[in-house]
Amino acid sequence: MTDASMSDTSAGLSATDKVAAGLAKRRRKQTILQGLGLSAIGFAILMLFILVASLVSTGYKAFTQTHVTVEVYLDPEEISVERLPRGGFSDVLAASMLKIFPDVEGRAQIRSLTSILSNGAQFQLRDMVVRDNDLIGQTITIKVPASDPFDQLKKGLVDRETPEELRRVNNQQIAWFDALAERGEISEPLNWGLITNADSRFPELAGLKGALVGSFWALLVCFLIAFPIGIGAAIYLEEFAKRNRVSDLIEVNINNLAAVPSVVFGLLALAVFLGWFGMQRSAPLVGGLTLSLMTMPTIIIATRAALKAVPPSIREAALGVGASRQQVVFHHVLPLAMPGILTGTIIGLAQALGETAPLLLIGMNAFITSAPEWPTDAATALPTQIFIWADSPERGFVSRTSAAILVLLVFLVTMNGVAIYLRNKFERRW
Amino acid sequence: MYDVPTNMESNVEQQDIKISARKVQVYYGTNHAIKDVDCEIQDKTVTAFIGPSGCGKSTFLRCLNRMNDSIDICRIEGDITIDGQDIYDKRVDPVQLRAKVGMVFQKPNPFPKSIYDNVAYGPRIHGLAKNKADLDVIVERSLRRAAIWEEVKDRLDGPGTGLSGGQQQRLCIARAVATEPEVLLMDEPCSALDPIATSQVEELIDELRQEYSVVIVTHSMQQAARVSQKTAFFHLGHLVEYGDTGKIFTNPVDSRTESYITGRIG
Amino acid sequence: MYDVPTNMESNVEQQDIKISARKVQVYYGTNHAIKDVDCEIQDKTVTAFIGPSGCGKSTFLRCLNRMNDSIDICRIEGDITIDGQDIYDKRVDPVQLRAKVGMVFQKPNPFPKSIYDNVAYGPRIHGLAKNKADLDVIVERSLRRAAIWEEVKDRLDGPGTGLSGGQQQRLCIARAVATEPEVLLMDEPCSALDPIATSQVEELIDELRQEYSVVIVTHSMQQAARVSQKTAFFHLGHLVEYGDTGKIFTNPVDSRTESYITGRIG
Amino acid sequence: MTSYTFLLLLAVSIAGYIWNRQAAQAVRNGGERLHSLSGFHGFYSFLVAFVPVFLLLLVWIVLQGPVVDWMIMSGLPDGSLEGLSTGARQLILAEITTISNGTVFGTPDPWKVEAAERMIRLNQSGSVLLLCVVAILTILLIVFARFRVSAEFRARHGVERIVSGLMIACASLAIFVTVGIVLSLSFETYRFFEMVSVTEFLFGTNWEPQIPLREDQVAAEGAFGWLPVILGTIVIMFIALALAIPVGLMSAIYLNEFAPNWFRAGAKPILEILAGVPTVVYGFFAILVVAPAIRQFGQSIGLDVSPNTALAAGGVMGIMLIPFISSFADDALSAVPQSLRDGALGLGATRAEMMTTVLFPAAIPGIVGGVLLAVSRAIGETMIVVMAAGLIATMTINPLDSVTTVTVQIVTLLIGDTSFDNPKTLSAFALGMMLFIVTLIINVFAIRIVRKYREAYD
Amino acid sequence: AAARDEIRIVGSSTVFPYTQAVAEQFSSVTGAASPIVESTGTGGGMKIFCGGIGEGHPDITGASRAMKKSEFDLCVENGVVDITEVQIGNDGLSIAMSRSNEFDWDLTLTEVYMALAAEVPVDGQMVANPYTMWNEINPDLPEVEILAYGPPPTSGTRDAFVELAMVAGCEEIPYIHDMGSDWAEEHCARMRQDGPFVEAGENDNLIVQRLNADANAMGIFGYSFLYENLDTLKSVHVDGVEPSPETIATGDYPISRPLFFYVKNAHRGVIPNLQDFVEEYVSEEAMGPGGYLSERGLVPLQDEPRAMVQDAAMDGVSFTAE
Ligand SMILES: Nc1ncnc2c1ncn2[C@@H]1O[C@H](COP(=O)(O)OP(=O)(O)OP(=O)(O)O)[C@@H](O)[C@H]1O
Ligand SMILES: Nc1ncnc2c1ncn2[C@@H]1O[C@H](COP(=O)(O)OP(=O)(O)OP(=O)(O)O)[C@@H](O)[C@H]1O
Ligand SMILES: [Mg+2]
Ligand SMILES: [Mg+2]
Ligand SMILES: O=P([O-])([O-])[O-]
Repeated sequence: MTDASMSDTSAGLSATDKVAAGLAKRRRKQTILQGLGLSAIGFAILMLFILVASLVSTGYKAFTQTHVTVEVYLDPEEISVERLPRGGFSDVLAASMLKIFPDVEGRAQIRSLTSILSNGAQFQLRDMVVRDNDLIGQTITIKVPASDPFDQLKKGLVDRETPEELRRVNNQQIAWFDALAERGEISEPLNWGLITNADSRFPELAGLKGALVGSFWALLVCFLIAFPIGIGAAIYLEEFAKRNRVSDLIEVNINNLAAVPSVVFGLLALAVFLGWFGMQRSAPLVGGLTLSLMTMPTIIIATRAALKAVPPSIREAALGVGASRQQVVFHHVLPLAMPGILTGTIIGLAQALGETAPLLLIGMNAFITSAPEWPTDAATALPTQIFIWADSPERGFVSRTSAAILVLLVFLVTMNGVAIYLRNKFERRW
Repeated sequence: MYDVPTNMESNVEQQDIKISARKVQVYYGTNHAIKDVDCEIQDKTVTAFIGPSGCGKSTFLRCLNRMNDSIDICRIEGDITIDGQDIYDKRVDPVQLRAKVGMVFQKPNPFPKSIYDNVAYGPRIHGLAKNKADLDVIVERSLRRAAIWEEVKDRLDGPGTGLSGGQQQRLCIARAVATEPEVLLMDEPCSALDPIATSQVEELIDELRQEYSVVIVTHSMQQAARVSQKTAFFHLGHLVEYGDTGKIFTNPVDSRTESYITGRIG
Repeated sequence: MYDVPTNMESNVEQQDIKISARKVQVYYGTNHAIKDVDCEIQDKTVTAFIGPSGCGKSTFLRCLNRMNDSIDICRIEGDITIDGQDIYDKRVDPVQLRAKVGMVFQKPNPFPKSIYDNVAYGPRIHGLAKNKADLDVIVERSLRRAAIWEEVKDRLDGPGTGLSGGQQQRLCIARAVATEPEVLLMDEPCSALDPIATSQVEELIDELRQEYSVVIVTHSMQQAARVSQKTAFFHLGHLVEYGDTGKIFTNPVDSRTESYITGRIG
Repeated sequence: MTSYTFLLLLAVSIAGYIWNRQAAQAVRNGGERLHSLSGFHGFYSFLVAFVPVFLLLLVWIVLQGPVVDWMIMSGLPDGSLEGLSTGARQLILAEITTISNGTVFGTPDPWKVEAAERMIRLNQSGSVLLLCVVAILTILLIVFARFRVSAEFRARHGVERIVSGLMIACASLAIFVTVGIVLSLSFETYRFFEMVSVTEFLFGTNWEPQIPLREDQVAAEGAFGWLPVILGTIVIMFIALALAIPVGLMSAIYLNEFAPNWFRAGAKPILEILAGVPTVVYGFFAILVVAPAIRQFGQSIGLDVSPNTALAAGGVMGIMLIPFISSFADDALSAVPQSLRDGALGLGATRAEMMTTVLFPAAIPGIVGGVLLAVSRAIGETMIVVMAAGLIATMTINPLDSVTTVTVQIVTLLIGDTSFDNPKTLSAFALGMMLFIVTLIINVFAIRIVRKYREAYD
Repeated sequence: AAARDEIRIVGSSTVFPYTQAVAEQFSSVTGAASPIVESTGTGGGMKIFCGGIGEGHPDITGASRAMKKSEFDLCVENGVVDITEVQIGNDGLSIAMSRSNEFDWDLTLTEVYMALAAEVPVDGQMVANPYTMWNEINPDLPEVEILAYGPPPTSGTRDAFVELAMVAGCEEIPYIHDMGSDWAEEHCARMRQDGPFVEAGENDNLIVQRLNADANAMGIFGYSFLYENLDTLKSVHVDGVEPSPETIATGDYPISRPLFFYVKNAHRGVIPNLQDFVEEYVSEEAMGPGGYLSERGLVPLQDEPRAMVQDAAMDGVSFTAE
């Protein structure tokens, strides 16, 4: 009864009324979808924000470095042109510290005084003298990095309340340091060394130059190999290969390569590049080759998906005016697929930039105090450098690790910037 | 029944055979779309394909320049020769074939490029222009022939996809004639055109006929009667009747043909 | 000049005004495509838009259900009201508007889904069918009304994109009528159809007119004369003349209208 | 020297391009109709010269060192190598090389100095020879190409054939890599299965590779049942995907349809940063931020949560994978033709309905690509789990427990104390191999399913 | 082939920081190409080191335990016959906790064993370790859960811990003692797998940070890490002895081990600067008391053995495994 009457009334409703009746619900659904979407993005961005914020909060301190200004008399007795580059530079530095604190005596005391200056100070001085021999015999004022514990002290990372024996700096040293600060000899300029120095055991000297150059070379190699080969393979598979067992096999293969753990690529590189071809361990060239093996499946899969999305009518149009299949692909399909390809490239290279595991196996986690010049020189990469620093006991590396990650992210953003610009240019709806 | 222009009869002189199809069968998967079609298309002649929607006109047309190659599920049997050469022969380069046999598609499909580039594309890849000036000339002439020059001359670098439906259709015609094919296949080229534009395109067809062979699919009997010298009537995948236009429209042999042109079957 | 059916005059009685447009301007970027158009479209009436290709028919049509919203560079000024309500008002939900004002596009655009799902799409999202059986009924009826049932009834779950051009067009008509809109905008719905199919669609239009309002863009004067009660003639973005179809075709006021329908301007 | 050679090759090839192009143009200006564009004639010359000579250059560079070394060693005075092990021979070679580079320690034997001088000469003449060979060959090839210029010559076919060949080579590279991986795994895997039975490995539920590394090391018997390890991998993969797929898809949908343009232009690259954050950093994030938070939360509601939860590792991995899904899906959605959007909107679909019922299915092939990549990454991701997941294998699907993954085991077994004659190290290879096979099977099924699904749509 | 002009060093992660310091000092002072130091773990280093002689193989490997017979055999097999062993000092394995933990921890080795072993004797029977709380082992200990982060089975540190703490602690139990030391080695070496012992990977800093987050957790790592983090961490005394440079040097602290590096003598005079590098490593400024290595937590050798080591290192005395 009721059923019948119900259906009667609803049958009496016009379509417009039915639409209107359902509309509130549908609008709600849309709002929900929109809300979900926004919260999904919000979540993802929030996570990134938390990551970056936590990095910044620990890392920002590494962007400055405490320096000590000292007046040095380059005593010709200690330093002579003949004995360069060796010579008593540390003694000269000690002497100038002693001039400020004349009442310090005894070997141990003097050592604990000079430990305010970084171990690199003597080499900085030496390099100046080597560059200009005439400095010998003069008194010069130089600004040298303070050693890590004092850098920490200046930045307030050392709690002066902790019992003395638990601190790396004792009360006497703090007193000296404060005295220096009062004389205005302590400054905290921007830490360019973080980018211009190579790695070092001493946090105050350690920099990312080697890792930056290493990552640059590795990624360049990776890009030069993975991008053309990936696109070539994808075009072949998507546009030219006949659908048969062989192409299926290749397809499955490529998808499978994407799932191969990155360590296994490291193993492969170890066996092939280092073993067979006898390439150098730790070389960015090898790193780049290894990373390109990892990146290639990503680019291939992305490219294929993008090619697939180009509507067939465009292909027909081009074929119809007598373009060859390669011309169709290179003139029409590829440009339209470019946004997708670039997305794959961006993500693939981003991954390659952040990848650690395979580099560990080919020795790109080495400690090297000079930056590489060529892709065949031994080097580290940014993620392995981060890995090494994160594992270093010295306190100064805690903030430097975060800073290094931030530098890597900046590197990543710059690198992606170009690709994203291109992608936006290529993107259009048709 | 239809006004067949009187000057036409005189045109129906025996021309060389340009395209000849023997026992052509086309299957889309299991759907048998073209059944046993034999047909000879003459040079310097306009041939019209008519028939109800879905009877296989487009399909057969697309066989003539191997456009069906790009549809995975499509399978073709039988022989089609152009100038005596089997176009499905392995040695035939479909690219060259398509340069020779141009096509205007049923649904206008401009490239997502500028209007200029749309037209210039064919001449560029075929090296028809020596330099930019040459190319400009070709583009302008093609657009004029397709009766769209006036409308687009100020926006040649605007996107081809930003045109109205009829403009897109004419752009595609311009694109096809720009490469000067020997045979031009036109799949309902005037479906989105107003009467004036239609008559301009018909003029173009008539002009092309002086040198080339034109095949046109149309739903308008008037149009078929106006422009074509030969007419082929398709029905349910069969080529029911093929002959001089005048004869088909005035005195069809097959009863189905008659029913169709008098508007009784669809 | 054209045969205007005699029974038509009697139909031109004053109906309620369904859509009313005031001083509508449309710009594509800097291109001023619609200029100052005033127009009132009556309920339970078929209105034909005619005019040369590129004159702005499709553009104006798309204004009526806000389809131009989805073109970034398109800007619209002026007022359009449907049933007295301004459709560009912020409070108007374009979804409801479009459910009420259905559309058949100039280029057939079936979804890459099965034929059945193409037609069932609208009823499904609007909740017009209670159950599967209901839906089956709606789908069949819509396909029948669009005169394509016989051709596709055996392949309802085949892809809609695998149809011939004319079949796709009819599928899109079926898809549009399945949601039973109050106003149906049809942009050259018969451009790819043979005469029989065309007359079937015209019958459908006539049937729809009993309850709804239909706007049809066409290039065929004959068709306009056959199916419409009101005709609007567009030229270069202007609405040149609007009035009873009989009057426009027999006794146009504007000289441009006359030139167009006699085939002198394009 | 080699870089000069390369530059020479490049320069000559480019010259060949120009030469041929001009020749073709001349033919054309002579009134003949060319089969191929003059650009193709030029490009043909370039490819014909560059590709083979470049390959030769590569091979030469790889081989020159060993050949010179061999010549030096075989040219040493009789008896100087007698009774020496290969290592010692290598060392002598190294010493000679060092001397030839100008570093001399003490007073080396005169025959070593002599050999060093010979080495310098050989290397120099090798480089000169290479330069000559490259120059002559390249020139010959471009002359050959030049002679082929004629109106009928199908230069486009030539070019396309070469390009095709190059593309096929690119595609088959994937096969070579696979073969390489299988080869580099299979030998050790075989040895592993000689020591541990296949059934124990496949069906054992206990993974404890604590056995002695050397005969003289103190440790205990090990167990090699991989089930808990693969189970752990699967658990973590599901957790990661359960986070990444919905978040990624929702983000893509929002970005593609609802977000204003400026927002999309900004948010998409920002999300992509997530893919590039070093996995080590995610590892820290998981351990130091996420895991304690989960543990605290769990304990506050009375749950027993281990310090290394699968949830933390998987969740953080999911964050990393978000851009894989979001960016790929966004691109795929953008690629759907406008006419389909119009079609749906014209029927009165809400934008949400258009998205979910038309665009989304039409974009499925592209989206699946992204999801497949994400799945693959989730299985293969190493560093996050090495740091954040446990090392101890437990047979559990409780996300609050600690699990280990295949990759974790591989890394810990390989990095560190390794020796290749005991099942402990070898098990890493077996795990790698099994993972390879499992993903292979997954992929075969994935392709089948995707194909089936796709057939329904286009 | 271009000759290698930098020294290559692999080996133990424990020795790594010391080698790094020497390498840096060495290249700064002499201006020589910077040596390339990789941390591969002791065993991994041995494998690469023993791969052969020649440029493709490293010159030095660090080790946190002496080279084993099996490794030496591998070396010999590959032609690496002439090796010099250099002991650079000692390292203690510390068990550390956060300073925010109130209790003064002092454990015996047996208690360590009882807390962390897979199987323990209960009533004359080896059973799966039943203890989850410290006070179940010794009522004097606080009632907190046992939770220790330790090195993975792949590291030399784990080797050392098992040998020096677990097995030793095990053997002190009368029941085990009676079974003989072979039996003990076989049965006492397994760490428990049921939760209280967490294998924490190779990154010791991570363990430090986790200890700071959880006051009741213990961490097992090299003394140098404790030394750098003394302001937040404190050591657990073992058998009443606190780890410090003195107690480690004298051997009073029971869990301490020697650190070594091994030089390939065939490479001296071939690889540039190798000899000078070794000289720098064993110089007083480096490994002597108050040398820069001791500042990083290395426990220097007593004077007499140190002098012997220095001479042996410079002269390249050949080493043969026992
Ligand atoms: N998306 C667009 N972008 C830019 N300009 C456009 C766009 N769509 C149409 N136009 C221009 O607006 C004008 C009107 O186009 P419209 O599509 O309304 O014409 P029409 O009357 O439908 O013509 P036809 O009969 O050829 O379909 C034309 O000049 C056209 O080029
Ligand atoms: N891609 C395709 N896949 C499957 N079937 C197809 C495909 N294209 C066409 N068909 C079918 O083949 C038959 C012939 O189609 P064709 O396109 O040749 O018709 P037509 O004569 O051009 O019709 P119209 O005048 O409507 O364009 C039709 O039944 C159609 O449904
Ligand atoms: Mg057709
Ligand atoms: Mg239009
Ligand atoms: O790296 P290890 O010293 O633990 O072997």
